[in-house]
Amino acid sequence: MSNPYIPYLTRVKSIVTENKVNDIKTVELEFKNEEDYKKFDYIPGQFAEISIIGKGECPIGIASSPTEEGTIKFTIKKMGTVTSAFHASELGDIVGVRGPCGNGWPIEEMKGKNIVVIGGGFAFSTLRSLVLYLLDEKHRKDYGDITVIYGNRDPGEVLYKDVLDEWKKRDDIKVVLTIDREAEGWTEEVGFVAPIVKKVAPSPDNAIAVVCGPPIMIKTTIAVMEELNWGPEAILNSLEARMKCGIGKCGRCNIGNKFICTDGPVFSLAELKELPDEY
Amino acid sequence: MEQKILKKEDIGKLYNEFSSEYKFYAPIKQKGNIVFERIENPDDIVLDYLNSRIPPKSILFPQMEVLFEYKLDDKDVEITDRQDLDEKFMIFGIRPCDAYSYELFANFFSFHGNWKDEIYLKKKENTTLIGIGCNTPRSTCFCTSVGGHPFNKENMDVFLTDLGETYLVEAISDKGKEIVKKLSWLSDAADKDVKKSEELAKKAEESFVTQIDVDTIVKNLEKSFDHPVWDEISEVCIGCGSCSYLCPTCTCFDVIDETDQYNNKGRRVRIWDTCQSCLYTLETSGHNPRDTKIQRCRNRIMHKFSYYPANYDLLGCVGCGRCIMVCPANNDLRDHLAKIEKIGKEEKEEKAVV
Amino acid sequence: MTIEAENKEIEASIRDVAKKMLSEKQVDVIIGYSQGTLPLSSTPIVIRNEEQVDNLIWDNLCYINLARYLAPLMPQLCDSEGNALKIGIVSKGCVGRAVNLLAAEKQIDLDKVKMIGFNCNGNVNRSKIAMEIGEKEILDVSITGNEIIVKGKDWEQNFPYSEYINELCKVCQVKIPSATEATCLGECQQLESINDEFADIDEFEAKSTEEKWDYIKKELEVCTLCYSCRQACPACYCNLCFVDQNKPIWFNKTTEYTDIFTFHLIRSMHLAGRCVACGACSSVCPVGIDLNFITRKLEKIVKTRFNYTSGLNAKTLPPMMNFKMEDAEEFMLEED
Amino acid sequence: MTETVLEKKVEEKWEPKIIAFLCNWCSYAGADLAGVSRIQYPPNIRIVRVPCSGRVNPYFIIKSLTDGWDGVVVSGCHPGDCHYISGNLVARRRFAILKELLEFFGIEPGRVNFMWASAAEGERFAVLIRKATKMVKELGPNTKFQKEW
Repeated sequence: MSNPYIPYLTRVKSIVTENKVNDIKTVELEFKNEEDYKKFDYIPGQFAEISIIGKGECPIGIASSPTEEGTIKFTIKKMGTVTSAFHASELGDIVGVRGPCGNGWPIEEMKGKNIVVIGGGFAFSTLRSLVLYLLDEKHRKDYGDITVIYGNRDPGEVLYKDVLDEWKKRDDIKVVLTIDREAEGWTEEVGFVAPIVKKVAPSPDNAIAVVCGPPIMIKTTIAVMEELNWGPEAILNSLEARMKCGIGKCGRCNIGNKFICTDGPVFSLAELKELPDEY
Repeated sequence: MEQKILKKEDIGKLYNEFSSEYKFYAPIKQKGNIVFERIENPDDIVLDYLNSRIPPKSILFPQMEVLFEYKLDDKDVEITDRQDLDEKFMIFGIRPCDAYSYELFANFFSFHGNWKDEIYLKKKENTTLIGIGCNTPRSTCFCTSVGGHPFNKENMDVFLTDLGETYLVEAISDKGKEIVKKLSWLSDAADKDVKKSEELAKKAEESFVTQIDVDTIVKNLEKSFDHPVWDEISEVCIGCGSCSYLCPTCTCFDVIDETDQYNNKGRRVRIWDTCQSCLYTLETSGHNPRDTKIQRCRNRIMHKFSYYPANYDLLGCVGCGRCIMVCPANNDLRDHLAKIEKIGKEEKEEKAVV
Repeated sequence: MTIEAENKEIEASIRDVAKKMLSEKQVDVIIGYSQGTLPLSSTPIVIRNEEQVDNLIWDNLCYINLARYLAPLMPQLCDSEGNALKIGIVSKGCVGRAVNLLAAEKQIDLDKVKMIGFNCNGNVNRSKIAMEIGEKEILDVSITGNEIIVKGKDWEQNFPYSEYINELCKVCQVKIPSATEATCLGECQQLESINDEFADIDEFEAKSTEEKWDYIKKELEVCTLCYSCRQACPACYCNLCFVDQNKPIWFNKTTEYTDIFTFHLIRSMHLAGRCVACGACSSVCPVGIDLNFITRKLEKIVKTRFNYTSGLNAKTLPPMMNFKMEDAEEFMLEED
Repeated sequence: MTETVLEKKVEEKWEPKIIAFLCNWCSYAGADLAGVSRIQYPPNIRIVRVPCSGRVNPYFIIKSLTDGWDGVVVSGCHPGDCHYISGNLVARRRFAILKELLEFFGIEPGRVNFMWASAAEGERFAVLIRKATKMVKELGPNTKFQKEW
């Protein structure tokens, strides 16, 4: 019977700047007391309402995977009041975390299937959590082969370079990076995500695709995938909306009668087609 | 369970009985409007009123409610939870439609996600409702069309029927039985009083002017999301949101942090919000899924008459008619519902004609 | 001529002009007032063809300021590509002033808006009547002769129109929009402007600071910050009001008197020299606050200091947007 | 603030806290000149430098009062020598209306003061600040905007 609006208190353990333009940072948070961390059991794809007490709260996808013990990571782009407060925070500052919220990627349903992860721009945080979870030695054997296609505007914007390099070294995962326009020193693919997906042409049978990124990229990628006759229930994406409570009470993140924060944020394309076009 | 009689002038006695143990709320007149306020002096209670301007939702879900308070000292934050949640409320003079709206609130606040809004639910548990039946419903009331009734006793603890000089007192819930037991000085009700209250109930039921066929509306709304009827419905709306402020079943709220930086302390507060404001769904990136008033007016009606039935197979409207009375542009909900009801029939007529 | 006869005549002439305008394609749509579903109310209506013209009415219960729908222009008044239609607007004095204000502030362009001006005979003070009737339900309101007849289930009450006219309409200085911009009905003469000495405002200002603070606090305390007054005001057309800005959060929206005081004072500052005294803010307030008491103070300041009445024509800049070298500065702190 | 705290505060030589918005080109330099030439003026003001008196948004003034400051002073260049030509002229109209509205809403007239002080008038700046501080001191603490925490 506890007040659901009171956050767990965590301390900032490390802050890593992810891109050259220095407006995206990954903040690593360590829980002040242990039992809170145990209560905070989450799956990849879920988000949390993190807050700088005194400034406000905002919903951010959890970038760390549950397999990374001890701390949780969030990737935050500097946009509004609260995110700017995050960018101004130093080590040891207090951050409130409420959650985990949302339904997260269906890791049970994905068992025994091939996984195609398509990410664009800085919406790669929950995908990083998913791929790290899948590659963990406890879970890798439950899943088929994994393909990651990750597009960005330019090399400076690519997130999690260290983790991506590790994945490239492994043989049980195929990583395809692309940038929109040619840039010197870039050895991999060039072009928008949709044509690259057509080139890689992942096969739809016994496979689930996870698409996350700016709305334009999602529209074009889904069109391509439908040409490669992917079924709508096999394509999942994670939606974003303005949220204030994150636990289905403040009523503003609804599409039709579904709340993005509790019935989502992960929806299959089939579900999205039933919902009214208002997101 | 035998009924009792409460004389109107004894309400002061009833107040003194409970004002120490309960926070006593009753309808009073404030600047010409009837509102539910905590009262100190029983003479302020207004008895001959149709319904309050601001719904009694403002008692359990006040317009500004503290979620928690915090103290900031440079590297640490100390959070203190609400301490006042076990105070007991007593609401006198609540109408059946508003009492039912508390049930809708409790249902909505415990339905989505695996968190329940403990603040509201605990307050609701500590609340005793002494309601009064509506002898003279307004022409804008339509509770009988949405499953309610002017003498609906279910959600009350003690139900009073206004017999003119006296009230017929019926204890409904066990909380109500204890209340009536405490009021030992009440006289027993005679059969003629009980008969009179049944007549009043029947007379009130027949006096309803507005009849709305809600089932067709719910059915029509499922497939009329992009129907041009929404342009007409939202044409003269000025987007003020008073309809949602004064609606007993509107639960949306905004959360803000209010910090007193001079004393390094503050509080996280939730305040009423309305889906009619353009900021309601405006994302920081600038994208706004509902940025025209057509979409916003549609969302309010769909939420109560389509999403509520789809999620909880309850109706999100208790038919109190406040949104009709308060609308500055007199954008009448009954006209909108009539237009939505006709959607199915027009196509049938067209089919029949062609 | 009784008020009722005036209303009938105005109504008939509005319908003729509207029919003519629509048939000659001078305008695509006309915004006017139509019969409300509740007594003591009227509903704005947008009519697009001649058959609908008979819905247009005029009586003394048409209180909404129709210029509200022009800025920001609502989608229903734009064509498919989103640019503005040619709009006819039924303009009592203050609606005409609001259209002039919006034109002076470049929010609308006047050749797309045609005003149907007429000799406005004022609005009823709805909250005063509702306050006196109290809790009994009003079923019908009609204006016959010079009286407002209010009927309930088994009671009836008459109110003399001259006493229950809206405070602002009593001292209204611009009964009709200035002749140049409007096609006027009947003889279009500008009534000699009643010099409104703002007697009640002077009397209030003579009070002590404590009395003023207590009076205004008692009046504004019940405000629920629902912003209906802002939404109903034609001069409040900002798409992001200072109240709603969140980068940074300027304004804490709690319902404590500090925030209510700040909201109403800042909004009044923004209305100085722009408010057209239409009374829409008071008539839409769900808790019945008399906001006109503050707007009349604004009018008095602007009248006495800059001798300016807002919305008289679409050319002059409102006082807060220009200045003179020799403006009065008696309030400045000086060495004694 | 309960009554007892109020009286206690006034007796124990309570010092008002006044916020001063000084225009960068004239009044700020005037204050600087007062300091350099050792002219004494009460230390109650806390200076906020603004590019021009025209930059002072009425919201700054009201936010200061509601945040608990006891007085507000806004100072700019004399009309005619504004660095931005018309900054102070626009501000003058705004202050005229704000001052009357504040009085109308029931704020003591002495709390909010506007003045012109050029860069060469260090002495005048000090005299006016002394006068403003004396006025606010007589009015006592600003207890009108207490939020119940």
